[in-house]
Amino acid sequence: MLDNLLDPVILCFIVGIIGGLLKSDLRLPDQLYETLCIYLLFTIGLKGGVEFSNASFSAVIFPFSAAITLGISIPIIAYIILRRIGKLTTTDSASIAAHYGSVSAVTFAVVLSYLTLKGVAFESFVTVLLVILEIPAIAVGILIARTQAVPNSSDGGLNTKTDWASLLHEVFLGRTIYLLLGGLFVGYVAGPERIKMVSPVFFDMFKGALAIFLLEMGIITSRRFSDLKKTGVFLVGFGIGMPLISGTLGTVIGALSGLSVGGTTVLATLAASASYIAAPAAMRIALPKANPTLSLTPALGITFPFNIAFGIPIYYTLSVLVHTWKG
Amino acid sequence: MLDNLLDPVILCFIVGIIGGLLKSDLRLPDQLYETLCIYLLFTIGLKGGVEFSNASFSAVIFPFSAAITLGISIPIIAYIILRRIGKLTTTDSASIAAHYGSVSAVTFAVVLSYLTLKGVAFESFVTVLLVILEIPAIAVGILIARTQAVPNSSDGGLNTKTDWASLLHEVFLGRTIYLLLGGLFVGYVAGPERIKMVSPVFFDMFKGALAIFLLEMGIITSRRFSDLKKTGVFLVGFGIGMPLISGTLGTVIGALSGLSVGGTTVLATLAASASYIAAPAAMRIALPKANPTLSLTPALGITFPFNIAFGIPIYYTLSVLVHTWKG
Amino acid sequence: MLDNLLDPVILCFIVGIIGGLLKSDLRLPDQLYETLCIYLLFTIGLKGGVEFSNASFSAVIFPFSAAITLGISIPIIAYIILRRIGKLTTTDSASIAAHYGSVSAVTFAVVLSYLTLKGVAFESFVTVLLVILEIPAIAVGILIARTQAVPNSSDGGLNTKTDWASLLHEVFLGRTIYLLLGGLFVGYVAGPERIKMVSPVFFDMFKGALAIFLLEMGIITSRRFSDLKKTGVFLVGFGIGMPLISGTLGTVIGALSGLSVGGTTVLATLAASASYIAAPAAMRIALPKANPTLSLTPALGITFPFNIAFGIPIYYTLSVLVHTWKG
Amino acid sequence: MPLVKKKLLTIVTESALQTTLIKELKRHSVTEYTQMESYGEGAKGVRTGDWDQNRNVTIQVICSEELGEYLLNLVHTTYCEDYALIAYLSDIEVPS
Amino acid sequence: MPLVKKKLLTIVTESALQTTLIKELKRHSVTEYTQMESYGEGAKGVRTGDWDQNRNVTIQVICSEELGEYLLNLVHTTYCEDYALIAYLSDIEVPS
Amino acid sequence: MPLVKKKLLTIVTESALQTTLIKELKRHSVTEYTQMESYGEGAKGVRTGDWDQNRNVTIQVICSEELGEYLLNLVHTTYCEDYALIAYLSDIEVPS
Ligand SMILES: Nc1ncnc2c1ncn2[C@@H]1O[C@H](COP(=O)(O)O)[C@@H](O)[C@H]1O
Ligand SMILES: Nc1ncnc2c1ncn2[C@@H]1O[C@H](COP(=O)(O)O)[C@@H](O)[C@H]1O
Ligand SMILES: Nc1ncnc2c1ncn2[C@@H]1O[C@H](COP(=O)(O)O)[C@@H](O)[C@H]1O
Ligand code: NA
Ligand code: NA
Ligand code: NA
Repeated sequence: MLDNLLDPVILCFIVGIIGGLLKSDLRLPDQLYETLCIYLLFTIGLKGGVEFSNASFSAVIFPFSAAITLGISIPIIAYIILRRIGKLTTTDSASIAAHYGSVSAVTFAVVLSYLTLKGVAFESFVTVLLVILEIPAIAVGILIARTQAVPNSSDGGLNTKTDWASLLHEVFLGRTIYLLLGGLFVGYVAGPERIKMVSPVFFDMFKGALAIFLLEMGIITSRRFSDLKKTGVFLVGFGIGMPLISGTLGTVIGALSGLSVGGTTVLATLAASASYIAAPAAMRIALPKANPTLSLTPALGITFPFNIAFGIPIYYTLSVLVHTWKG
Repeated sequence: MLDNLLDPVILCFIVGIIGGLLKSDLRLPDQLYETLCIYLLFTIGLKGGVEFSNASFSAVIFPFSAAITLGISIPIIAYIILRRIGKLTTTDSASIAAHYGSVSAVTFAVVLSYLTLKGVAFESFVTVLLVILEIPAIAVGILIARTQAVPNSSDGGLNTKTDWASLLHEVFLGRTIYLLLGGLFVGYVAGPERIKMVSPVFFDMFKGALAIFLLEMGIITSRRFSDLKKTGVFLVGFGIGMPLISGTLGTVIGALSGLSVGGTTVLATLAASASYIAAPAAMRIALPKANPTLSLTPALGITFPFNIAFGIPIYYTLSVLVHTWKG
Repeated sequence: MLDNLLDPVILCFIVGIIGGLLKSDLRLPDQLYETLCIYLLFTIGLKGGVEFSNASFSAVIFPFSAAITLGISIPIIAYIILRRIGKLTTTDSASIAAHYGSVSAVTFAVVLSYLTLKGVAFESFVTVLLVILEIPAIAVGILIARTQAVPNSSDGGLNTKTDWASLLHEVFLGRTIYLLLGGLFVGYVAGPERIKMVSPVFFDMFKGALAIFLLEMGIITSRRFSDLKKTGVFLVGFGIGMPLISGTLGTVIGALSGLSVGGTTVLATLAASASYIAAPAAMRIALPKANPTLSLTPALGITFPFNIAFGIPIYYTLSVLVHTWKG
Repeated sequence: MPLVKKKLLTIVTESALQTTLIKELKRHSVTEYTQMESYGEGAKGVRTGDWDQNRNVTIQVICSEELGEYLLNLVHTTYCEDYALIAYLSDIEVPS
Repeated sequence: MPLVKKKLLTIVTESALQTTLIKELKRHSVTEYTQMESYGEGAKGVRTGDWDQNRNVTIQVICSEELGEYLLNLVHTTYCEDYALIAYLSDIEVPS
Repeated sequence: MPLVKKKLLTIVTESALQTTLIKELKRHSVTEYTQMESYGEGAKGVRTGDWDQNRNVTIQVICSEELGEYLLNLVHTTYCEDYALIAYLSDIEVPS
């Protein structure tokens, strides 16, 4: 498990975190951050699309249903924990729940690279699982806030003026989903032969680009640490406990849906990961009264580094165990 | 011909266009656009320079004259069509004519990649044709406006205060030409052996960088579509008709000048392409009264996607035909 | 020696300089400059770290002491020349001395590439020499200004309010040193096997990225030329004479410390190079009364291009000579 | 050329609100505005501008005094509680 | 320290005019100015700032009242018809 | 909604001073400010913004008249001699 920490990609993340903690003036240009973001999302889609070209559509129904089930149940579980145990407001609970139900594409990239390095195979359609899991949680979070909010109370955090049409547009046509779907489309239509012309950029460079991105993520993550005081002990615990719960749930449901050990690890990691790009943007518009610090700090400052460094090996071990029990 | 549309580079362009049409918030950082622009121009020059190192200077006189002939005649033909049939003002006609006489380096990159994929050879000096065709049309456009403008009329669009010296400086030392010439110089002087050290960046990555650039070009192109109402039906037709005219002219003159099938296709594509970087910048300063929407919208919104998707295969087919006739 | 000028990397630098002199509007996006800067520093560190993994610690004591000796003696020599011969103020002399004692990472990258191309081996720990040489000169420069400044005179350039703590933080945790150290750490811990996953970005692309960076450096350098009038003839001479002095000193001390011909060339080049990133930033804060034009113009406008084009081959020749004498 | 007095409305807010705010302005028939990237610090925390969730945008609108005061009030009451936002008016003169 | 009243001239225009405009200002002996990247919307269309042909630049000059009014008038009459451009003056105080 | 008069302090300075100046402002209990990248030309030369040593930053602080004048004076006397810097005050109105 410690071996994972020797991966250059993880080491770059650590260098970024230390740089942030030591208040080094190291700072990546904002447009480099955006460029890497676009590149990583599109490339993840592209790779998924190329591999998808050989997938049998009948084999995907159970795993896809598993993903939807997770996307709906995780935010509900998270909401209950946040509301009952954490005593947070309806709106904050709903917003945080949406973050933890949705996914982190970078965590996804890291788990794929982890499995590839270990030589563990996974299904060709895992990228589609990423796309499927990205969205429902955000809708569920908003629905929770809408149904649970006490009318006319100051906690009534839902922006009732926001029409669903524009919110759906925001989510489905937001950068994250559009780049993933666009990449899937290009990869699927072009196929493995034609994609070779662009493989130096989209395949060979992927790992290195991920390393630079994680250096930057390390800096951004460590800046969140100072906000941990504001979020309190409960949310710090939640940031580690919740991924363990949803990771376990993902492992079980993934294995039941017929996914291989590799595919199960991917689904579990997706379930355990928390969104820090798509969900924050959507919540800011749909639930403006939710305090963004309370959701972004645990998602980015706790859960993200936890998953990268320790979570992924844990979900892999769990996945091996569950598959052994299953027979 | 449909096969061309399956090229990942073209697929990326389509993804960009659709994203723009669906109003996805996908948007590439402006400095990434600029970076790719600089990279592509310099790399086109570099490749041309490396290959040029083996070219016999005597073989280039006719093709070079062909390029200059096209650079002068196409804007004149375009001007007559725009003025007589389109009934546009002198200034607008001259400005649009300059755009269509000049060239698009991205279209050039796509035709080279098309031919390479098809295994069709082309002359080593085609990049020089690109440089030669870039400039005369802009000068011709300004000359037309100056000679045709009715003095003291409100149509007198020429900025008489602009001295030619600073305009020539602007064009010859503008980014586009300078990067192409700089690349040619570096490639030619360094030669194929020394250039190998930088080939991972300048050669292997070219196709992938072009794909990302076309994704962005798709978004930019689709934004032009909403301006098509303002430009009217005539200019939409012109945006498809004009490249077909100049593409045919380029094929005939190219074949007569002794270029191979590949070289003829490149020259025809250059002739058919319209400038959307160098020409707009020069026209804005030299012909300020010309409405930039009337030139940029057809050049970028119609002619560019038409050439990328359909024009190039057409010019190739034409070129094969003409060479068969020629014997 | 002329052969060095045919390296594509140097040719790109020349294209940049000419573009700047001709006032081409060629200009790289500022965030691309920053990105390349970060990439080059981190990659230099990474490569150093990977190679360092096999280095015997006992072999490094003399070379490391040689670097520290140079880092302390060069600014003192420079200060005496500037003050006595150049008749510059205490503060300006101290500031310029700090620039020439510190190093240029790009010049370091070019000398490594020069040696690799020539097939000359060098020690695995040369990147550590870069890190060691970066800092002491800056501290020495500040100390000189503090000890030499006449109290209450208008020349008293030292910002006495600046506490050393924050200045040390600025230098040690500044971007340059932090990226070099971070790269060394990642490379050393990951080791040559694991680093392979990221080698397309960090190894294959290095030369090409350096070429693009030098294109930009050429533009920036040539803009300094217009300031040469302000700095006067003495500083122009100093910009060539000083690197020859410190390069010779570096060659002798390097050879005495037991470095190979390659390692000696690297140390001599480091000694001869002048900082234009870390030192200017530190001097601006610590010695605000020092005129930045007087230090940046010779360092960037004279010494940098001189070293890149002529200095490196000279230091190599010197190094061969000294090693021949030594036996 | 005589000069006319106008108001310049300046809004500094978090990037998450950018699209919404431009739509809101357009609903009040503001079709002309200027935007700039910015970063800073305020009651709602530090926005260092280094990634998308953490940057500001500055929006400026030249308009009449009435519209300026109306928009200032509107923006302030609608968004100030929930979003990082600051807005102010200043006097300018434009050619008539 | 006493404060002196000055004018701040602000020009927002399309990037294509940037070099020309700076030259024009220098012809009128303006050697000190500040520039910022901007984007926006106006009578001459939307400039989203995502590529070079489609961005604005904001130029600011601190100057005397006379020079400010002269430059405002000059810029307005010379460029406003053909280029996307808006310009205005505001009052500022600088240390004397 | 009644409007309150405030001062807007604008400082344009070289990027090398950015961190130091923000620290200085914070020492005078300014915790709210806005920053923007800028470039330009002044008495201390041309800053084209194309690399780190050669760009400006614009810092703006909304504050009371006293604090504004105090800070303007402070910044001007402390940094103007040694650094490329210009600073000025303008009048603004904010919602109360
Ligand atoms: N007093 C102020 N002066 C200048 N800018 C401010 C001030 N207060 C807030 N801002 C800007 O407005 C943004 C949002 O403010 P806030 O809602 O107070 O967090 C901050 O990030 C700053 O960029
Ligand atoms: N009323 C306004 N308020 C703020 N900015 C404006 C206004 N009108 C125009 N602008 C800016 O000036 C640029 C050029 O304006 P225009 O010539 O009207 O297209 C626009 O792209 C805007 O950035
Ligand atoms: N009169 C002015 N108008 C507008 N901006 C100025 C003026 N003077 C100086 N600046 C800005 O302030 C920076 C520093 O000024 P200086 O110290 O005069 O070099 C310059 O780079 C400009 O961006
Ligand atoms: Na999740
Ligand atoms: Na053409
Ligand atoms: Na040195």
